[in-house]
Amino acid sequence: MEIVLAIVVGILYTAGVYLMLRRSILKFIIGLIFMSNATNLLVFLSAGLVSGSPVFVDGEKINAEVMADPLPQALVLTAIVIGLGIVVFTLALKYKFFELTGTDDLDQLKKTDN
Amino acid sequence: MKIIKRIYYTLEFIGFYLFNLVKANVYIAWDILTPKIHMKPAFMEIPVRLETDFGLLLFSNLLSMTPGTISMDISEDKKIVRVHVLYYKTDEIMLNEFYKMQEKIKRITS
Amino acid sequence: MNSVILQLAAKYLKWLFIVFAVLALIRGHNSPGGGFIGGLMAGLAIVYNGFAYDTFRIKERLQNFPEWLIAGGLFVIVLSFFPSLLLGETIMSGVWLKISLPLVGELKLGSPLLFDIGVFFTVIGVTLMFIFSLTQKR
Amino acid sequence: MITLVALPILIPFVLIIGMLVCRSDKLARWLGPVASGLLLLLTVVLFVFVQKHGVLAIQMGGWEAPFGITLVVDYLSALMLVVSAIILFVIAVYALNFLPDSININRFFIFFFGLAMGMNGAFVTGDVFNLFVWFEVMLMSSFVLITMGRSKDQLEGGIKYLALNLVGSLLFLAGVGLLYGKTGTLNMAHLAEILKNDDQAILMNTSAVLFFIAFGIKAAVFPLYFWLPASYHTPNITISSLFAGLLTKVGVYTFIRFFTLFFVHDPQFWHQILLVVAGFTMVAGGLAAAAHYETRRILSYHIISQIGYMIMGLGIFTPLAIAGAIFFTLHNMIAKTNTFLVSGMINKARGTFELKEIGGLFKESPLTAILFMIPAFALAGVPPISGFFAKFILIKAGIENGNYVITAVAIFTAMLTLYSMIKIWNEAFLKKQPGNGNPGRSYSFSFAEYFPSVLLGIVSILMGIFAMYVFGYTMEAANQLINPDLYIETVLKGIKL
Amino acid sequence: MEYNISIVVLIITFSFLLAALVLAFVRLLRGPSVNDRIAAMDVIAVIVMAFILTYSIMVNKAIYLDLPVIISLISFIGTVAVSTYLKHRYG
Amino acid sequence: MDNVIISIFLLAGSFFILIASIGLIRLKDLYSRLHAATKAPSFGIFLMLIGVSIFFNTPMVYIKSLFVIFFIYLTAPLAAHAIIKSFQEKDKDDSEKKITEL
Amino acid sequence: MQYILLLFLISSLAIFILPGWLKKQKALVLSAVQVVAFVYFAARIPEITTAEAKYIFLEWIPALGLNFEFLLDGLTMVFALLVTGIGALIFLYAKAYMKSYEGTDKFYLYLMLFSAAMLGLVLSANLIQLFIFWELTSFLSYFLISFFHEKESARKAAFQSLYITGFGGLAMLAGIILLGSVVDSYSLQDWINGAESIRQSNFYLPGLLLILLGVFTKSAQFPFHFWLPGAMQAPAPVSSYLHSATMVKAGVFLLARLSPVLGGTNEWIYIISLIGVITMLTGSYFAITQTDLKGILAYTTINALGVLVLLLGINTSESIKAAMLFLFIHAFYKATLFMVAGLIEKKTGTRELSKLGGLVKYMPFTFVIALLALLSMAGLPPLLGFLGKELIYEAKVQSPGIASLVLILGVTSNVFMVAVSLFFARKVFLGKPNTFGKTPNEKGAAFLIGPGILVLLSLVLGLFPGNLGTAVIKPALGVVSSEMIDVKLKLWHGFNQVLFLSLLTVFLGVVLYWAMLKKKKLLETWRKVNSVIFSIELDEVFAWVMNKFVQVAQFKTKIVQHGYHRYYILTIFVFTSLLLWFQVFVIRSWEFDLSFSLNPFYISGLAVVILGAAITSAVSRSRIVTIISMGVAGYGISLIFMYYSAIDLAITQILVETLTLVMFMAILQKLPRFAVLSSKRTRLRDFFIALSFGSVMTILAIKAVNVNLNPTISDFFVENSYNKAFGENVVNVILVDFRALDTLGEVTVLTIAATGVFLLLKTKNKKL
Ligand code: NA
Ligand code: NA
Repeated sequence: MEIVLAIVVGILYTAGVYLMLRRSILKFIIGLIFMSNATNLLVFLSAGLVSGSPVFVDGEKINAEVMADPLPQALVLTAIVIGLGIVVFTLALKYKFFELTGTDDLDQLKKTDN
Repeated sequence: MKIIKRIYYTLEFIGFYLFNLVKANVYIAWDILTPKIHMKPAFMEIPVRLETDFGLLLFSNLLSMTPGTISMDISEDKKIVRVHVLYYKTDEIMLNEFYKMQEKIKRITS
Repeated sequence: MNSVILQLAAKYLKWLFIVFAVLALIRGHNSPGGGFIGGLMAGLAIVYNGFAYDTFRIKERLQNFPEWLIAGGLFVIVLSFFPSLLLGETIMSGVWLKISLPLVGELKLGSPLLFDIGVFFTVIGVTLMFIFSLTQKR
Repeated sequence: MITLVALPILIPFVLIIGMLVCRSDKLARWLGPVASGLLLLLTVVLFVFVQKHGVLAIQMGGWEAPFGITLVVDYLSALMLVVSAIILFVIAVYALNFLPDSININRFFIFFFGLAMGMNGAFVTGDVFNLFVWFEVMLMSSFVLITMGRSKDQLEGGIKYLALNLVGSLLFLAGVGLLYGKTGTLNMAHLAEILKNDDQAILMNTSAVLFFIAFGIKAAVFPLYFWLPASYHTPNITISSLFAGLLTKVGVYTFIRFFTLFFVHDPQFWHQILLVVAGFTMVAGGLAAAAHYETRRILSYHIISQIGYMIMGLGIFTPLAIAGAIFFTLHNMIAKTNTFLVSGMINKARGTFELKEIGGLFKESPLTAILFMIPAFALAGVPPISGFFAKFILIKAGIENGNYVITAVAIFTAMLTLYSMIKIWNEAFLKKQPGNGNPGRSYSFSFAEYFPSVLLGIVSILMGIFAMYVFGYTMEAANQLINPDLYIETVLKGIKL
Repeated sequence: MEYNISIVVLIITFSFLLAALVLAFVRLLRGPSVNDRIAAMDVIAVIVMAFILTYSIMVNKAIYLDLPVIISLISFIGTVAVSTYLKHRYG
Repeated sequence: MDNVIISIFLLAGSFFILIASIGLIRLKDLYSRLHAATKAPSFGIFLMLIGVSIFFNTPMVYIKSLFVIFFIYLTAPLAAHAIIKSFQEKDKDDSEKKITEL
Repeated sequence: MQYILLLFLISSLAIFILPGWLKKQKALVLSAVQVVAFVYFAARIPEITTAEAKYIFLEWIPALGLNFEFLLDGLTMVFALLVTGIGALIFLYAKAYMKSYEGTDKFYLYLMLFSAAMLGLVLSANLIQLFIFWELTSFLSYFLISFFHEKESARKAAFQSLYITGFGGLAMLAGIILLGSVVDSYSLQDWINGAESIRQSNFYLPGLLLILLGVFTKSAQFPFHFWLPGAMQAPAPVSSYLHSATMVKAGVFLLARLSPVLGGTNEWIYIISLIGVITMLTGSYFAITQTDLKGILAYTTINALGVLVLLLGINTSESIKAAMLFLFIHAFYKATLFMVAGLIEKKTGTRELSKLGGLVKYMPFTFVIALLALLSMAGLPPLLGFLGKELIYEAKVQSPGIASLVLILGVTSNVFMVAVSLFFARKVFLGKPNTFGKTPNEKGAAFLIGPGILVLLSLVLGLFPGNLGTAVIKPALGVVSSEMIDVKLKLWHGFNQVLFLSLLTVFLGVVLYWAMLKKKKLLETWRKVNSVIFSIELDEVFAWVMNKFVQVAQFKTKIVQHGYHRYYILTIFVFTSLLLWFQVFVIRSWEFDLSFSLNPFYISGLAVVILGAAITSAVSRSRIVTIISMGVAGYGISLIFMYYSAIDLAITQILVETLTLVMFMAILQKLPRFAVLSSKRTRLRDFFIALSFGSVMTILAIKAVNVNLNPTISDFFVENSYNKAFGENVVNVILVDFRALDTLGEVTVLTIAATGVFLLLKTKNKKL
């Protein structure tokens, strides 16, 4: 199963990178979200997968069954929330930029380079 | 006494709601699964006879979940509900039905 | 959207959301939920409210409300460090208080919960600030 | 006492809250510098402790390593903390006079301390994922700072800055995930211990690539540096200065940390590629600096060029070379910030950063000239200011280790540096103010305006004159990095204080 | 939890849901109006809930029910948001 | 016996959800699609929740199920309403293409 | 002797704090300091001739081999006396010369510091220390040359000299480090002790070449000589100090210093002699064609430097003796002539030969002084110059191997020098007087003190050279050639081959002078021919190179920093993909379990839906479809999280996805429509780059799952979540307890993002 999910990761990365290479800033942001999702999934996946056993311990009882690895879950959760902050800021930035310049075309953004 | 009555009406309303629910869904399932689709859509405006906001909400809600109607909008003054009707018969028949619903709601919300 | 139906619903939904958000927060240590989830839910409730009225009314009444929420949340987080400091333990160590209550049973209150509460308020504030900024009339 | 280790993170955090609540500019103007001064004091105390104990570590929340998050301060961290605290302090003072009215100073300090928090966190954390979090804190603060003026240029620069850095962040996160997947741990010391004894450690290389790219973007090495020249010159000079000294150096720090502590299993590949990248970085940055006539652009490209030296030290990978890289980093943080500060003063005096429109400053304000000269000479490697020793150590290390090509490139780049510095000096200071005798907006600076630059200048000179101590510390740091046993032991087994 | 739901039932349920998902997705892709797409998205949210319910039975863990509670609460907010945007009809 | 009941509820529920999706595809205009998309999925979830409640048979599950049903029945009409309202204010003009193509 | 340096440093800074009456006489103060130093050194002459050299060691950075080591031996003495002695005179001269200029404080500061640096250089017995002082002289001379910095030519010349000497200096540093690594020390003594191993090591030749690069640039050897004429932009005191006795002699000093270590090999002899000869010729040849007073002097300086380098290259005790003596001679006459040139410029307002003439009428003393100095330069008796020339010829006669060639070239070069000297005297002082703006005079006695003393010295020492030989030259010779030979200097050597050569030189020189004077057309033609043949002036080449370099830099920068943002991103991904694919290829040995299964089918189905959503989102031209598809993919991912036991995660994902959707919608009204902006080819290319990255990430994911080097640390969390942290939801416990610090950072990110968004979007008058 991991292979299928690894492929999903690849697909998400592909979509993300492809979108990031577009000229529209909006598409760039969407690409960013895809890539962010891909990365989260990758982190989640690479520790190995266990289905159907959420990591809730039942009081002091020793748990016999194999539990999923809780650590990547916590990491990804953190990453998702951080990603939210970043995405919204990026959106706001894009919004403000568009308001000022009226362009969404990344190729128009050449003023600060030369 | 009033409370018991209220509880009774509420239970009755729930039953009514559930019945309509099942009816609505069976109807839709049937219509969708059979090759021919028997729909006769129309827009209608229903005068509101309810006083409370909660009642109004319940009514518009009920309309959407029961067979053939979806509430589209409530006028600003909360006097008219506009609905989309899927199986239109006549204004009279339909309005009657709607008033009946409103009565039931009124009994539990006023 | 400025729709009567949505506004009618918002009246009740808002509180429902908040109740559930608080539930998610306080149950979070033992079942799904926690400060983030609770905070996001509460934030979304207010967001919905804004959409229903097509304006974000709260903003007009309490201009700096989100900011106070954030600052308050962060402050609670800082507060949660003090028990461990006062007891001379490593900073951010969990300090727990067990209270036996009738009916409810044993209740465990700890600094990590305080921490989570801080997160909760911060996240609400952040969500509000986001949406208020993005939707303000320009 | 050990709580001290956590304070570089927690104090800025508290200050962020304070600044959020603080609505009075007056209070902020007072609180910002004083708090940064205290932070500096704290880092110095930490450094003294490190001198006493070698490595300090705290297990946050009392959860023993490798399970909880460990904060570690060794020589390298302590040095970085102290030097960056100096810069923070200086910028806090500088901001009082050089921040434009359009930027609210109490808001500025929110992000300023956010940056401080993220950076300090990155320096002290001993946990890979935690490092990611601090990077994000730092990055987010810098995003806001760079766009604070809300001008078109700033927003454009901000978008580029943000876009490329976010790619870096995501690759970083992916690297952390893969690392955890393969080793089952996040603690750096634990990672080092696992990989030390594992003959399969070579499998880490793919994760290392991701870190390499991520840090490469942060540190602005070739060919990943594009965001820097596109953005560093856009914000207010206070903010540019803040970035110039600090941001890329955090990338360098993590480079050094990761590639000495646990990515040490494939030296042939990594050291080669580090050297190649270092060489291209030096030359590309140096050439571009030569091509420009706007002070901030020159200085921005110059940052890149100098990053190359730091990476070169890591690539040579002898204790001396790493000491050189660290020395270079410390020196560069101070001197580079100072050049930006002075260029801000030039701008204040003349209203422009364009060299072609400036002149006559030597005559008009000799003190400003000296203030520029010190960091410029430091960067150009004029003895006995700090930069000479940094370059000397690196060249010595390069030659003694037989890395002739990179050494030659380094020497060539030194000439490029000299060229850029002389260009600014010639144009802004020596030549007559262009235009028919119009001296522009003449401006005499107050003590408070001079102070930041003076302080940094003194630090640069002291770093040169007392190079024996600085070198001693960096050598100590390098030895700790090359033989990380003490680090590992302290983190995993704790220390008694 | 002495019940043991036949795997066949679960598979059929899953198949129904998957088919529903695909169909809804097709509508989402085809439009033609944005409103159709939103409607499809709304249905997809319900399908997700249904998935979770079925799955909770399959693995016999009631804890999964927390998810539908939250999805049911918030999924429509997206719908309202998108609709609001459409109403403004900005290009 | 309970097994069978649960199974029936599950199947029926997912069936109604499938109906909704088929309706989305088959029906010709937005209004009729919305009729399908509002009523059937909610009902499907309703049925499935009954099955789930019986299956787990704990108070907590009952409470949660009730909440889910309550929420869905509260929000589904709102969503439908929002969609329709926004559709109508566009004067039934399918201007998606006009909006997005350049 | 380190205290002398300290004294210099303090006195140079003290200028700024002197009380008013003393400040007026700052030049005298500094001159006095120089005298003190001179006396200090002179008093130690007996010590160096009799006892061991005086050596002081101060620890600095021993780990780097960098310590302060001062050494006062015979060689140092020669230079120390020159630096301080001439220094004293220069400051006297400067007092008069600089009177009319602004910013003299700065000037004296630079000059005194320079003097200190030069002294430090010659006193250094540690090569890195030496290098430090070496660089300091370069930089200080930069400031001195650019003293009139508002003139572009001055800035240009200063930059040129700094750039060339700086470059040489760095090369030299590399050479020092390279050779230092052989004996693991930079201490001169260690180098001398380990001379044999240095000469035998593989690093010898590269090290030598690198050091020579430093020497040649500093001492203005061909082809780096061109910075020196340019440097004449400096005020006259600077030229007479730096370019006669000090700065340019640093290279010669280093050659002499290192001669015991590196000298005597064939490489040494041939390379250095060759460069020396060429430089010598270049200098004398171009000296003739100059029309500017200081230009002439600059080229004659180049000639002298060539001679010195040549002599040290020949590396016999005779040649070294000649070199040591010539150091003095040249310093004396050249400092004099520079001072005179400065005086003339000052008094007449020009340095052009054609505008000068007949000055003897107005400036008789100056004429006498200049004439004597010129005679010394021409090598005529009874001046010290004659002695020098004789010794040089002697050395050349005895030079191994290439004697005849060197001799011929040497004579040729000296012929030019004789002619130039005579020409100089004739054109400036004799002939009919030109009309000047103001009548020249000799007011300001201080002008003449310096040159007068030097010329007097030249004359006295020429007549009675014995003491100079035994007291100063002999110890120096002992240091350089490490054999103590007696140095007996006398004016009269008797009739021999050398005397014949001298006579021949003088004769030819006079002939040449006559030709230049009388056949004006000849001179004109010569200058023309020169300007055709040598149309490539090296300083123009330098300027051209720098110019081209900037152009190339600009071109390259435009190519690399082109501004097309997405190509930056593209570069990053291509680079990353390449590295990753390479690593995957290299480390393909990991074992992995490729059990491909589509079970459970609903997850596979989900994968398909996510795929569809991703594709739709990527290619759709409708913004809303793109965004909604993104949301669908997000929901799908949340289901995956849910399926694999991450409930909190799934919930968070859904909440965040919804919130993101809402945020998008909130601003979508103000965002532009999509348009097809890139061509099909571009899109295809981008797709393949994306695919390459995506697929390599897939491989990495599979690899991470299959490789397990260590049991995971997570068991700890599961075990202790309830027992120690009192929570059943392990993920939440990790977030708020085990790894609460992460959460702290995360909350900070959110806070900053929110505040930032607010600030970014706030309307103008709103204050937060
Ligand atoms: Na794994
Ligand atoms: Na693994």
